[in-house]
Amino acid sequence: MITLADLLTLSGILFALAVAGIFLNRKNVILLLMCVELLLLAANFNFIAFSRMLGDLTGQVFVFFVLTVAAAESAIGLAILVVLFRERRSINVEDLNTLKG
Amino acid sequence: MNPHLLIAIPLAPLIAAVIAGLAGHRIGRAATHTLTIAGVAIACGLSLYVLKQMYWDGVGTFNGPVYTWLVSDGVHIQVGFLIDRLSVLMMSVVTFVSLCVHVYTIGYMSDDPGYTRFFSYISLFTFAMLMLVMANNFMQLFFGWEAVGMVSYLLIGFWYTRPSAIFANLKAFIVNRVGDFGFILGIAALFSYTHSLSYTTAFAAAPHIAQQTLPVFGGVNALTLACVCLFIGAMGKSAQVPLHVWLPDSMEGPTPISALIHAATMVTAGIFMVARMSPLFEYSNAALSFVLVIGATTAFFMGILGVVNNDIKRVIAYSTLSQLGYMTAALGASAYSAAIFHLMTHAFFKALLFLAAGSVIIGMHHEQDMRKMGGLGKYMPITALTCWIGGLALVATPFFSGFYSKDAIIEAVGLSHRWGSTYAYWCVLFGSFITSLYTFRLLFMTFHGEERFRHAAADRSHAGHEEHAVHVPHESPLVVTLPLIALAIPSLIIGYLTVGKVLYGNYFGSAIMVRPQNDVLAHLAADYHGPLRLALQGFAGWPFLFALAGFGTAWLFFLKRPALADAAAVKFAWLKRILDQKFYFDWFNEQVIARLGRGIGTGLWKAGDQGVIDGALVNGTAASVGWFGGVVRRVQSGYLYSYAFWIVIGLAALLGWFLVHA
Amino acid sequence: MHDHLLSLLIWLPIAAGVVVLLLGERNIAAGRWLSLAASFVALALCVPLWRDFNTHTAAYQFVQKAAWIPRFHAYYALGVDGISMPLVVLTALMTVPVLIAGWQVISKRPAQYYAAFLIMEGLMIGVFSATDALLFYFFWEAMLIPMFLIIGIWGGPRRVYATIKFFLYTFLGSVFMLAALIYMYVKAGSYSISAFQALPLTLTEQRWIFAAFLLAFAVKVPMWPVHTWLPDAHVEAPTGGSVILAAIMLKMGGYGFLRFSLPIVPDACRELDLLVITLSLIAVIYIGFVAIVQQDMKKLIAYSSIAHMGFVTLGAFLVYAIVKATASTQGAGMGMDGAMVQMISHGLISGALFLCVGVLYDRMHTRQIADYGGVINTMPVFAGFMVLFALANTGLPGTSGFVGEFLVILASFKASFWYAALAALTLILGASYTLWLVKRVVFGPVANDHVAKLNDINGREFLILGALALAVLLLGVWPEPLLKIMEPSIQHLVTQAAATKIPV
Amino acid sequence: MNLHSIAAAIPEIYLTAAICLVLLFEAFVGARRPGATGTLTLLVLVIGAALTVVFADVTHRVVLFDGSYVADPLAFVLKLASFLSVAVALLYSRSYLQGRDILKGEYYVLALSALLGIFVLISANSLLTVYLGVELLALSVYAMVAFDRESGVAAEAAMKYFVLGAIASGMLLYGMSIIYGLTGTLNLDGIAVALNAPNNLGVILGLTFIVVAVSFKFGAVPFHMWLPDAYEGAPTCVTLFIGTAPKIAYFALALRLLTHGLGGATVDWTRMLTPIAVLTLVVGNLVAIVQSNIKRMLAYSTISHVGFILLGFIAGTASGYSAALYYTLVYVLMTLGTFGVVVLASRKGFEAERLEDYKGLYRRDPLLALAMAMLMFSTAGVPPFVGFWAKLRIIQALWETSHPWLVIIAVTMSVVGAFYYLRVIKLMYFDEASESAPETARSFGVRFALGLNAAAVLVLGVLPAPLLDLCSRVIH
Repeated sequence: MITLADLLTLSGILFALAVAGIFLNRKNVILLLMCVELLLLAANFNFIAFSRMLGDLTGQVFVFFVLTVAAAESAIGLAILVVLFRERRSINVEDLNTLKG
Repeated sequence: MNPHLLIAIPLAPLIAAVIAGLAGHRIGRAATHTLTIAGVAIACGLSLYVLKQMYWDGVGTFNGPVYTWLVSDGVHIQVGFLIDRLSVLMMSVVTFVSLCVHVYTIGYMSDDPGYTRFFSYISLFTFAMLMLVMANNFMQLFFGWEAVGMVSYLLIGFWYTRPSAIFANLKAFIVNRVGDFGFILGIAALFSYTHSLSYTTAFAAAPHIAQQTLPVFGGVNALTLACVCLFIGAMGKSAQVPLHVWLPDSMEGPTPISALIHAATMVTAGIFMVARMSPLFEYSNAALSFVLVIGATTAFFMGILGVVNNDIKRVIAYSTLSQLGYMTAALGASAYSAAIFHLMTHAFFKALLFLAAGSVIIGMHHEQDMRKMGGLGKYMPITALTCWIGGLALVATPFFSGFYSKDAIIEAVGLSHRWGSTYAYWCVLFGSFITSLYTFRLLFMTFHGEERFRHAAADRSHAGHEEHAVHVPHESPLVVTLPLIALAIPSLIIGYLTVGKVLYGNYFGSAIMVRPQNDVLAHLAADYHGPLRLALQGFAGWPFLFALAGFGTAWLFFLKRPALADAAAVKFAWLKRILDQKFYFDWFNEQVIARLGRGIGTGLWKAGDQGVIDGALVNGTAASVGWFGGVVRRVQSGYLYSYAFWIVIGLAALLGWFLVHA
Repeated sequence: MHDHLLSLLIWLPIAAGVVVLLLGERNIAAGRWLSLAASFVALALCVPLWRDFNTHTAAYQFVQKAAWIPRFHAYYALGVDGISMPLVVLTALMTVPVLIAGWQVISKRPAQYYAAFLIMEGLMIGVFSATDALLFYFFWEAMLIPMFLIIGIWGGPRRVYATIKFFLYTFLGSVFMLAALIYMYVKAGSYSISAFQALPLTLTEQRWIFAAFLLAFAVKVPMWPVHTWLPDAHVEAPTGGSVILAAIMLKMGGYGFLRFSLPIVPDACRELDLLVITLSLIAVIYIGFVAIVQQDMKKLIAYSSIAHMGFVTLGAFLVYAIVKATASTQGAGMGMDGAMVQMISHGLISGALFLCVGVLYDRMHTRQIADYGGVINTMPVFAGFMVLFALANTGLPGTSGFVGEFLVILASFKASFWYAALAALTLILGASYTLWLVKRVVFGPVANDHVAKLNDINGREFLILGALALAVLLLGVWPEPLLKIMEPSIQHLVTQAAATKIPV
Repeated sequence: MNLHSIAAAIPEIYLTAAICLVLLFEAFVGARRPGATGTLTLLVLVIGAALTVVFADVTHRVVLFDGSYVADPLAFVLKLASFLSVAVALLYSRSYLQGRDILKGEYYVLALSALLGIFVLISANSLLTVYLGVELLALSVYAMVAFDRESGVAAEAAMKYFVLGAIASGMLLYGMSIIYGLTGTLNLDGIAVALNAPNNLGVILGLTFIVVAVSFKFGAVPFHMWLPDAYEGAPTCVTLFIGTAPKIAYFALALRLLTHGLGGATVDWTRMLTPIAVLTLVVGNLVAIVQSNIKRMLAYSTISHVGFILLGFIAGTASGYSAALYYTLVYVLMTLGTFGVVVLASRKGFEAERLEDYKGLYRRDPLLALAMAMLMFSTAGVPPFVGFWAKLRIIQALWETSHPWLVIIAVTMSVVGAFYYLRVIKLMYFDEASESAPETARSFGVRFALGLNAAAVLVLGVLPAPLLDLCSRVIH
């Protein structure tokens, strides 16, 4: 039987993976975007788990909204990525350091 | 007594001074000196009138306010006058000498561009001095005290382009301020017990204060502390050791000033003050002992310096120091009347000596070195004669005015049983030898013997100067000699005329208070049988014999065998050096005190203000804030993953903290 | 009219300043005359203030109260008592010479210069006449802005360092006072200074509030060791700025001690009075020594100001030591009287001295003492004034400089011999640094060609210095009119300071 | 539900329609007449403000859309302020955009959609609406930062902002999911009721994620790092935009989420915010001192102000929240002015970004310098300018709740802060202009607006009562 705790643990692991991915990844910006998706996924996982446990549909409705927003977010992110690549000819995270201090 | 009349006395010279000062260059020289002389003449006339009223008409003491200076915390501080026989005597002396000096100045300063300014200053001085002696409260006393100091400052630096003059006036002011430091503390000490600044309250409280102890220096008698502090003020003003250093230098001022301020009046303010405060000092034997010892020391040691100096004015200045020492010693022996009496006679003959010296200086075309004089008596008979009168008065030749006063002082000190009186007695007694020595040295070197001014002129011509003609000295004009004569007369006779009244006739009455156990003058009075007998007795007294010895020595060394003096100087070179260095007081003040003061100032400024406060604390804080900002900004490395890392750190820290503590 | 007299005094100069600013540099002639007229009108407004002042009450007079921030019980409340009224008059008085002194001298953005000083005047009068703590603080801080600009724009070569130092120093002090004021508002429910004075506070609270006040006022006075902004600010400021700084702004610190520290936190003051007294005496002696060795005239006078202001703080805080020594408050009022008179007098004298330096600086463009010597030969009239003010600065009796020092020394002896003795050292030190300055600058033979070419003061300068000289002498010869105004308020203050506010 | 009952939501509905309108207008007209879209947008904003005043001026709390939307006096005030702020920001932006050939309609559309996001956030009463508001605002702003496609730094800034913002969104969402799980509702009223009891570990876990997300949005340390980069990298007019109106939204976010929904956990989140606020104050001020780029300096200045706003929340009382509200509004007003000056001081081919570029600004443009000086003094918190009252209100709130150490830190840091504001004034007034510095923008309307802006800072400073009163009245 899959308990709530299992689901929450899984979502926690997903969240941790996403966060770790963001600051461990020092190469590709696209990987960052993927991690961000993973992050949202972790949250979604939580919502669904709780929704099922509570027997309340609003949580699942929330997830649909999140999915939609995530799509928009990816679109924006990729658009920025394109601009960035056009200007810098690189999508290396380590090259994104002209702004600092 | 009419208070308006009293107000007129100081006001007349003040108004004259203000007009002369502000409009002098516009109204012209003649108008200026007419105006100021009129002002002082009014003051003098009125003072003498008041003196007459008080002495002959039996008018009582006047003590009343003029206006309320301020009321603070319920304390009324008023400007007011206390006119009794002591103050009126001082007023008369001050205004009379001042009048003479005013007249003398017409001649002495005739070709000085600062003519009107000078008259303004001396009139202002007269005002200040009158305020000082007429005061009935400590505030006004302090006002007059400092105001005369201020005018003295201006007058010493009258020839402001001379570096030595402006050095001397700064020195005079600061040394006087050292005295005033004590003076104001003394006033404050009395005030703290009486809550009033009026003399009468303070005098009435004296026995009470004498029983109080102040918790300083392990507990001292409050009255002793107050009196010593007040006397420190007097030491500054009346140039007692070790605050005497300014007076010789003050001779940088024009000669009339040396006569008026630095001989006759201002420097005696300290003497006057102590006499005025006799109801206080009488209750403190310790303070009087202090006064006695300081006075006697000054009288003897400063006199010695007069023997080695060659500047005619400085010799007289050292003589003044020495005579002030006599007066102070008299005060210390509770012989206040004697001190005031000597103050009066001294005012006349010392003013006379200075003015005579000034006359010599005019005659010598502003040459002050006695080594370049000699034999002047031939050319300047009036000056020489009056100067001799002054000199004889100074050495206390019987019948001369100085005799009556000085003899009384020596006797009084001898009779005193106060701690230190033995030392003081020997000082004042040997002092009369010294007095005689420097006085006759001055007279001989100036008016007699070889006409050395001719060598001086010759030297000049050898040195390549074009002028070969010798400036033969000439007698000064009438405006100069007239005051000399006017002063010579009292120098000669005033002692004879007044000794009976002032010294032994209880002239001062309640103005001076002496406790019976201290009253040395009463012993003298018992032996007094008129001035004639006193003078005749004087010929047999020790002081006269010492003076005679001084005369003889001076005659031998400076007239008969001048080479002996030079030989002695070589033989006792170490002594000569000490004396030439004036006991190293100036050296100490300049090399130690002044240097230390500047050193402390520089140290505090550079190390304290600029180093620690500004450098370390203020700019240091600013710099470390900036440095810290620079360090913190490096955390913002520009790398995305580090930003994310910090977010996670923040999250983890919060989570960790709260989950642990929840 | 009397209800709005103080408002007029505050806003008229400010309004005039704004108009001058709007007239701009192109209409500077009109701007100048307008400024002068405004400052004279403000001075004229002080006449009814002085004349109709009731000298028998310690209560605020000429009061005006209007709602300002009703929700926070902050009022536009004005009023003067015997402590603030003389300072208001001093402010109005000193602004006039400052404006005249800049007449032909300021060529860089003169309209702004005049506007800045007029606005300053209004704000400073506001500080002295506010009876609401928030309004007080409002003016207190606002005043920094024109001063910051005055030093920064018209100042000397290191003006930027000086003005930023000045601003930050004073700002640092002030913000803690603000925190204390707000704290008391939270407790008292009102910003009225009287409410603060009536507010019971525990000793701990009082200590903290005392510390905050001390920081604010000590910086302003300035007391050692937070004084180092002053020499820099003075040296770099234009003449007018130095005058206002020394004559008025320093007084705000002293005023703050009298208006806030003593009556609001008397118990903390009682406990910590030795601190203030020690710092005051350090100011007199330490700073006196530092002043002696200064090479720059303005710096010397600036240090002299610090030493003189030491008497203000000393006089103000004598009350506790006097009570301790004599078990009576008798004499405490004298110390405070002395402090007040010293403030007024120092306002006149230091202002005049800075004007004197300004006169020289305008001609020689140097403030170094070494560049001068024998000025009296070419500028005798000026030298007369300079010597007079210098002597007044040494506390010569007959000038205003004496009165305050005398009263404070008298009062301090009641507290302790040592306080009096150390304070009285100013007689020696003050004379040393001031007259040595005079000796090197004024007296002596003509030092160089520049001095030889000096012209004596013109009518404009004569007018300013003459008026100030008159005031200095008048106050020295007859200070009673001033004392009479202060007396009831000072007595009231002594009662407040000697009382305890710790709730039982 | 009839038309009347949704009147309170008119601003959002109107704005949605207006966005479509502007988009269409841009598509058909904009290409031919550059700038027309901007004018239209301003018109839209003015009409919107008018409509808001007419329809949304509610005297009491109105809850709509099944409890997920709320309209109350606070929302009304915040929306009006946002309208005004966006309008002014767009007004100032125009010449800047023109100068860089990026005067495109999309900019205005993005600004309007950001405004819509702000509105949604202001009126959010459910976790869902909060999330949607946050994302709508954030996505629009990401795009705006990257708006100048020719600029590499802008793209870098946008990318950093985007990635970090996404992490924050993820955390917000994660926290929300936990709160949802524990309370069983998304509605903030419901959450408030459910969390009234003592809180368990779960709540604190969720709360921590939310606090981090809110802190991130505000730009509080150590979640602030996106802010300086985004401010510096973005085109100045975008910096101007993101520095102003969104702060109002984030204030609303904190208020709705923390004080209302999670009001039961006030003790916990104030304790979490305390170290964050202190760090924010210290780091913001210290690092601002060492900046040489004015946009970056102002970014750190923003961070320090965020510290003050958080202090208002830390007080945890209505007085504190109203102080924070007042601070936010005042901050927006001042930031509009300061970045307005930066925008106006820049010309085609010249970014007035370095501090040295302001040397002698007084000589070149007295009005601009005067406005900047007033704004700087105000930002430093010196009376008679409005910034003083903002600080005063925060300190007052802290005293009311007995936070002496926070008071001391706050006032000390305000002194440190004063230094770098003074430096700007010093550059403008005390230093001589460098030769190369070009003329500033001379368009009358914009300058007039800037003058008004600066004047408002003074007038509201001298007569602070109305705004202070308003801020106290709308918060209970």
